[in-house]
Amino acid sequence: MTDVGAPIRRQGPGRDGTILDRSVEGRRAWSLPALDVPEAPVAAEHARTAAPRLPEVGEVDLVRHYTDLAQRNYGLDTGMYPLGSCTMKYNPKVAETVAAFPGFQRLHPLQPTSTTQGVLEVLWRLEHALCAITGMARATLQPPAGACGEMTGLLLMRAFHEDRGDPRRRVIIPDSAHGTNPASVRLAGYEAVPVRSDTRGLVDVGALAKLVDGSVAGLMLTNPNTLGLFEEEIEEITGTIHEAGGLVYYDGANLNAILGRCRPGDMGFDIVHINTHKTFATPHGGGGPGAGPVGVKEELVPYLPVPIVERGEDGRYDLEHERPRSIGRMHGFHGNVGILVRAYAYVFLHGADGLKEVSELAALNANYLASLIGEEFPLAYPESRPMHEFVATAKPLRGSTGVRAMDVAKRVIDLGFHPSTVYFPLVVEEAMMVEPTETESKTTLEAFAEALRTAARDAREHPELLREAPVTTPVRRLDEARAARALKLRW
Amino acid sequence: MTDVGAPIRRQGPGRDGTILDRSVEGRRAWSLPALDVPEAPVAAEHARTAAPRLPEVGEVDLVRHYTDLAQRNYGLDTGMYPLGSCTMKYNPKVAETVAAFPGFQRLHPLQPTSTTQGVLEVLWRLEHALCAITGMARATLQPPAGACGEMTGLLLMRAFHEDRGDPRRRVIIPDSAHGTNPASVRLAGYEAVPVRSDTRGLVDVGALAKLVDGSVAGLMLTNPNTLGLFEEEIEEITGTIHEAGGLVYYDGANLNAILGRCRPGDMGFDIVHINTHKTFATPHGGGGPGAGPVGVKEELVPYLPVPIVERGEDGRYDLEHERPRSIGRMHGFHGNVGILVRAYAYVFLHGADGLKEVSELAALNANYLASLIGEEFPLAYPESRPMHEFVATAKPLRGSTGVRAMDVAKRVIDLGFHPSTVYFPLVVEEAMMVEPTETESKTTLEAFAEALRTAARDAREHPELLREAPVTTPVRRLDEARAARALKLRW
Amino acid sequence: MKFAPHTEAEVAEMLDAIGLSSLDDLFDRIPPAVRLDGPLDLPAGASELEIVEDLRALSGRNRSADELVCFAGGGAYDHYVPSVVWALAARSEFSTAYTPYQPELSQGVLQSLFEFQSMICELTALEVSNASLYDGATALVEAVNMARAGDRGRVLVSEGVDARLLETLRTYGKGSGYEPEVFPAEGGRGGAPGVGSDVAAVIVQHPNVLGILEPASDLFAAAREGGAKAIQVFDPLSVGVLAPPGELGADIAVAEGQSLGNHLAFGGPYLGLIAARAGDVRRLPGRIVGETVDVDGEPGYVLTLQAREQHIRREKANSNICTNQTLMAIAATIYLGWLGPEGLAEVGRQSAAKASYAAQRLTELPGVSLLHRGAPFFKEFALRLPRPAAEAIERLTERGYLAGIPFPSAGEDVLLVAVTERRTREQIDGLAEAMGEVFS
Amino acid sequence: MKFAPHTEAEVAEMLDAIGLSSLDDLFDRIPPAVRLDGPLDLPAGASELEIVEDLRALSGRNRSADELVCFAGGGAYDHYVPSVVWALAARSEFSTAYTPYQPELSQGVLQSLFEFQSMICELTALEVSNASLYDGATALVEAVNMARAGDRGRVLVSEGVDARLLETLRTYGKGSGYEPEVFPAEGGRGGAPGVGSDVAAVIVQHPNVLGILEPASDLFAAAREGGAKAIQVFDPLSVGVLAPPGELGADIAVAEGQSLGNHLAFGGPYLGLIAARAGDVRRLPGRIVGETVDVDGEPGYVLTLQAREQHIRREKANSNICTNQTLMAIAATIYLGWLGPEGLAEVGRQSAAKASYAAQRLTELPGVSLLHRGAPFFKEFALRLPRPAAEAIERLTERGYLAGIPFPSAGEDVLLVAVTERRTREQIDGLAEAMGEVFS
Ligand SMILES: Cc1ncc(COP(=O)(O)O)c(C=O)c1O
Ligand SMILES: Cc1ncc(COP(=O)(O)O)c(C=O)c1O
Repeated sequence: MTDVGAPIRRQGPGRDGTILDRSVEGRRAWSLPALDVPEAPVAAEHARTAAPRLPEVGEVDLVRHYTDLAQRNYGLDTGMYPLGSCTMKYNPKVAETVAAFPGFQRLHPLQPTSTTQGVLEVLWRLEHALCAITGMARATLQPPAGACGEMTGLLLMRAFHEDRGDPRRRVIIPDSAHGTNPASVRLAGYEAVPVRSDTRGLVDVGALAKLVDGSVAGLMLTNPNTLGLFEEEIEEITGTIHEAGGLVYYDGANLNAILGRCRPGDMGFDIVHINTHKTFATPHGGGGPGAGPVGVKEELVPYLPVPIVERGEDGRYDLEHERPRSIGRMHGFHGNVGILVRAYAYVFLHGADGLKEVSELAALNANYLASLIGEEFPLAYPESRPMHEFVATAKPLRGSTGVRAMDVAKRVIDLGFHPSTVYFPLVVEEAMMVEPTETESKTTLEAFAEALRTAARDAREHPELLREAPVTTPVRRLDEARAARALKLRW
Repeated sequence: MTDVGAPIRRQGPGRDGTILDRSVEGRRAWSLPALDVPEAPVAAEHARTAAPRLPEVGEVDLVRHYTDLAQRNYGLDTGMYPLGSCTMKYNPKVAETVAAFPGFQRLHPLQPTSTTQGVLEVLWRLEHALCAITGMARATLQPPAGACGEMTGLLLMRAFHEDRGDPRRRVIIPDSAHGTNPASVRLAGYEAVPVRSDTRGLVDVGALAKLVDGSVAGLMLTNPNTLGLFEEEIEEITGTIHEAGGLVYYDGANLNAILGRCRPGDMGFDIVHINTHKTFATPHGGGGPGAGPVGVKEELVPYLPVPIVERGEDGRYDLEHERPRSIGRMHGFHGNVGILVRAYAYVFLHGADGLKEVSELAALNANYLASLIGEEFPLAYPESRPMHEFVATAKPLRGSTGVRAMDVAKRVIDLGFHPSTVYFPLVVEEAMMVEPTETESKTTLEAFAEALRTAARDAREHPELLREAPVTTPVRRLDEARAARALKLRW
Repeated sequence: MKFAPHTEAEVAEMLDAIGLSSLDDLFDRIPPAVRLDGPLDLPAGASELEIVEDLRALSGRNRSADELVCFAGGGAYDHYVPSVVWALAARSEFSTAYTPYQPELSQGVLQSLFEFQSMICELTALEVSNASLYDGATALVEAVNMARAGDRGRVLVSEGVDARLLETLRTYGKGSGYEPEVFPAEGGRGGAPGVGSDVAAVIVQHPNVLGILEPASDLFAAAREGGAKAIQVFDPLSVGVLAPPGELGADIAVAEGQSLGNHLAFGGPYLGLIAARAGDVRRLPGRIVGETVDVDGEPGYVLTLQAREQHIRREKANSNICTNQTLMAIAATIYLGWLGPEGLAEVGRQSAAKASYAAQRLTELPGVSLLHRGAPFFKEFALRLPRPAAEAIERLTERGYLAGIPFPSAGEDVLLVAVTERRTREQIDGLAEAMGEVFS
Repeated sequence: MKFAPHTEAEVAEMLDAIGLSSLDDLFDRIPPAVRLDGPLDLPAGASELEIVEDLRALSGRNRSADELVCFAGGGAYDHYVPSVVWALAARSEFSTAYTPYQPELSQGVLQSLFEFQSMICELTALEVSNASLYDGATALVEAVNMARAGDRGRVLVSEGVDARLLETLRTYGKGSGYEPEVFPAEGGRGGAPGVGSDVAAVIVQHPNVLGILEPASDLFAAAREGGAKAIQVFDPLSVGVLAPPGELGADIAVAEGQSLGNHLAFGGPYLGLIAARAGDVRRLPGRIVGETVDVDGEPGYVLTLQAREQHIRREKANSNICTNQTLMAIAATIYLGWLGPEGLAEVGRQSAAKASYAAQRLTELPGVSLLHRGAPFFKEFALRLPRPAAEAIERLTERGYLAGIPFPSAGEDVLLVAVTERRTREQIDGLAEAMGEVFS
């Protein structure tokens, strides 16, 4: 056997070309009933003349092509996927079952509400469950992802201040914040003001206090923060902002760390977004879809996007569009409802007890894994106890061997695992941000730790194994510089 | 890249053990509602004391284990699968859609017929379509596979003769027949009498005539036969049997070759079985399920198994159990209904025109492929034109290089394809029985032919590539002798 | 709609390459007299959309167990099928494969079947099993074929064996030359098989067709004392709580495996389970997977003991089975992996408890009584009704219940009710209420 | 139900290994004052079976397009989704992956997206596209963000643009500092945007919200003459028969991509399409996949031009998008592969013909007329009814039809009807008949 037994499969050569390369003139997969009404051809002035170069293939070609592509992809069902900040936990199969019910899947978004009571009830119950989890009064389920949730939250913030005749200019964000935070701040018309982290990896409260004044519309914070650390002075932080008349926004990417343990609302946050594709394990589809519901405290409720689901005295559900102070619409329809149905399933499968266990075991896994690899890859902030994820660093290894975090990651691929996030957050050198999630077993964590330790050993003894890695994948390291230079973005 | 670019993936080492090896005491995947009625424990005398050693695993363990196993398996969706006699054609995805409708999938077999009119209509329509295709009067859909269809047919034959007070002893089958034929004959209480093939690969009609007498209950025949050749003297053959008072049974494994071109009924066959998993592309699931409906001429209708679907004057469907001359029941319920629904979809998607095209293009593909590889792997019966499949032989190659058909097959695996059937039929030395089916494109046939020619070239120039093959698979050649000697059939 | 990818140009090129001028030429060996003149008597082909709508409409004319609360049993049960089972079993690498003739390309199916065999051995407390048979009824036929040998040809069947199994046995027996003989039960169970030296097998269903627990060890002891094989028809979801066949003294155990993660599907595809003692392994029917090693010494799986099978042994084979129910076996394996030992026991425990509760509730109705009072039962029980069972069932479907199945051999007023872990107290109470209305 | 595989013993061992005595200790950094005392105000966890039954019941309280014949449009359409699309897109290697940060493990998603980008370029006759945006409405917002630069801040919107798109633009405009300005149409189409030097973009929907074909090239010519970007909102299933945005002179084309193989799903997950001219590639929002080679020179795919994106450019990024709708884009790719150029044209042809037939049939009813007689339309058209549209829709649902959507901005008696290739003549005739009954 020539293969060294890497659990990751070398899935074919990836040299079969695109689906267009399979095209043969006149082949077809499509079928439709014969037209049973008179033709009504498009007038020549409006008509397309040159056909698009789409593939002409048979159904069997399609099936083999995309089956092959799928097999060249790593997913949670293939193995552990410990990307920090991404919360790649097991996606329950039951969520797929329920989302596929025709009563959800085949529903037009603009049907009269007399014909959509079931889905409206799902949305209403989910909204209220999310409020219970986060300590908020009401929520919008429209935003299709976290970044859109941020934008929603910032526009709510804006509407709130403007309504009070006190438009403000600046929004503070920690230097370790996720890139969507500053980008959203800018797009919402605010200036992003960074606040630095202290040596513990937490917001420097002193520095924060100096930044705060009447021009500050609010603060955006992830807690636990993007380093996986709980902001211990959270009351002081939210208090500082509130005193200055600002609002505090909770980036829910790490909500999974505190489920059932504490609530953003109780920490003083006014606005919260939730990433259902993280906290509630809705499948992320290789980049999306997600869903980014936004919950708010009572005083912000009037500004929530339209429409919102309301429940009448008679128990009937309706879509309320008439909300004069609403910021408007964040999505063409009602958001990623198919994903929200899956989130509903997750939330109610777990219930109060189950959600609490989620955060407990996520934290246990992170701390256990950190301890297993700490000798080779120490924590970047050893003073603070990580919550559901941790940032380790390959700096010592780099110092002694010259090998970089990316090389370690690629070697880990050859050893059978998806590696952690590397080089994020930017504030840590040779960062390796690891989020095992609660659905990885002790057995798997130990195997992953062993892979990381093996990579470290190899870095010393066989550094070429790291530099040349990966060798067990359909392609090896790709030339990203060339991709950006000699742009080839289509056939 | 160390890999030589074989299109077949080396899918991991296959050394992760069984699902039991993933077991950890106390882990669980299952969930059920809490018991909401009083306990009713089993009396101690009836109770199990030692729990079975089933795995204790989480849902994520299950998912990864079986996803990994699936990826270690080759299917039609992975590539061409030209097993002769098996008719591995593309399995349409729409068949899965319709079989999953809850109105079919969640139906109890013993519901009152007032609640199952839809499925009864499906069965009734399918039965009549199968009769139209084969030229029969009625059919039973009960047999879950071809072999059971054979048994059904032979028991019908038996009942027919016995009813006439003329029990008979012997059933004739060609020497090239599939193993299920003689086995069924024996299980039906008959003696199997082989008739030899002539140099054309066809039934030796002279020899047949000598075997036929009043003790012959019937003849079983595949046409085109298992060599892929049409029995040109079919009228004479069926005539001979009929004259002696016997019945002729059509093994429908190769019905796909003649769809819309000729019908077993018109050739003189009295009983026909159909393998829906061959002719009508129902997915074979790695070994089953199948379905083996059996059609008969009018005079055999009274003997068909019970129950049978009947359509009343009022258009209502019923399950008729009261058929005094019926042979009885061949299956605990109504057969593999979920498979029959898929067969229905296939038959009515294609319709009269489409089914004819199926046999045309199947034959075209077989003949084209035979011509592409003929130089290296000549036809075993060059005199006769193959229909939907052909038997080639690696005898010349073996003669010149010592390499065997099995070595060629294993090398073909490394070159990216599932090989053809080898060493069957037994009457041909170094047989390679190839059935491309109509759903392989010209492009694919040429690539497969190229792989076979490469293997032949390698046999001369690098024979070790054949002897050591396969090297691109999760395991290499397995020790079958050891498997049979040191039986390990369970954990 | 067609799935052949050929373009007209390709067809012409290919014909050219093989020296033919038309597709018709490919069929020139078919004697003109038997050629079909016109088209098949079938409609023209249809698009995918049309077929989907056709079958959606037809499926809509059935009232499924999503619509009717299902208390029907008789071998097929509405146990819960968790989502994970078919999310995995339906993967196309499994579903679109053929029989694993090339083991290097089929380790997924082979290993799954090895695990299946192992689990069936564990369920039954027997030593060997196979890669599945068609269904429970044909599995029983195969078990009888295993048992019959030499002078021992007679087959004794307990009265407690399902009528559909018996009918099937009778059908196949006509070929093999036996007529199953039924020995009567007493009070719904037991009985006394006279096991002479010409008896090949004694067949007992436990729990029996009425759901009643049989004195199985006694019956099996009698069989074995008489030198016959003891065959048990068992319920695979009972053996988490009930003593398994091997411990009861069965030599061969067979079952309908549907309830292990397979859908009701109007009767199929299901799967037949079979297990036996090690000494009988060479008489086992069907495919068997064995573990071995490859040329590098790595473990792997192959089809083994093929010398038993039809494709090698031909007319001397003990069974003619070729295609089996592999995919259903893979589903059963995943389902049993989902359950584990604890879940298996829980399904049994809940089914039994709910059946007991249902029997109690329903027999509170006037005129309704247990057919065999006092006989211990598992998840199924027979009731005597004040009305013909078929009529009651019909009326109850109008109220949303599939109340059970008729059991005509004990009287037209007998109803067989099955209760799985899936039923709720509310549904059981609802059935009792609806039945009360129907009978009032 | 829980998915964490931990046993109690493992939890204890792990706690031990990290030197903690309880799970509570893991949370000791949370200040006591903000800790939750009691449990969350949620029910206790439930089993899979309970959740399935709960959601089955809820889904049963919706009347889906399987039940109501769907003539509703307005951006979401009941085009046929062939089985092959989700049989492939739902494969778990795609669906359970994250964003392809490790390209060697993500070639499946990356190549599919490269193919998607290529197909969108082909559909639009534009040069660059991306890996999808959230939906059609937010895609329009992104297009406007691309167009606005320097002194050019104003955004002119044709009256023919969907109200939901306009509302969304208005919402996001509050942050970016613009207020979209609507220029009126004449007779349901056209109009005259005043494109001054402060105008960033002119937005035209073609076919427009009423299904009407716009004089798009004229409008775009006006935009470009004035130095503004011409943005077209298009229907991806129209461009098999209608001239594509690039040929009409659009600089940026955006669309709701739902109709490309994605389910109606009450509004999402859908996907936003965007395409632009090559010169604007660095202003394109979201992820872009590029082809490159690996160290062995073999072709492969990576995320490229990431310097545009939020995770690198942060507050200077043109867009904040991170998670997009990749899986929907994969489905769209497979769907377009199924159609090919011929199928794409056929869907357009059939939709147009059926819409035309429906308009004719419905306007035969007394009191029913086209809102804009004589204006050419594609697959959607607006009718004036003798009754309020909302009421008519409601009444028609009782007869099994979802007759369309109200179009209140043109009057409460205006109904917008969409007809896809999926509708049959019989269904159209049925709608006409039912409408006749409702109005009589
Ligand atoms: C901390 C944080 N905030 C925001 C986001 C953006 O969320 P989404 O990708 O759902 O738009 C992410 C996603 O990775 C994140 O990790
Ligand atoms: C010629 C022939 N007859 C019969 C059979 C048996 O059919 P089945 O596998 O459906 O039992 C086969 C299957 O390979 C066959 O090829």
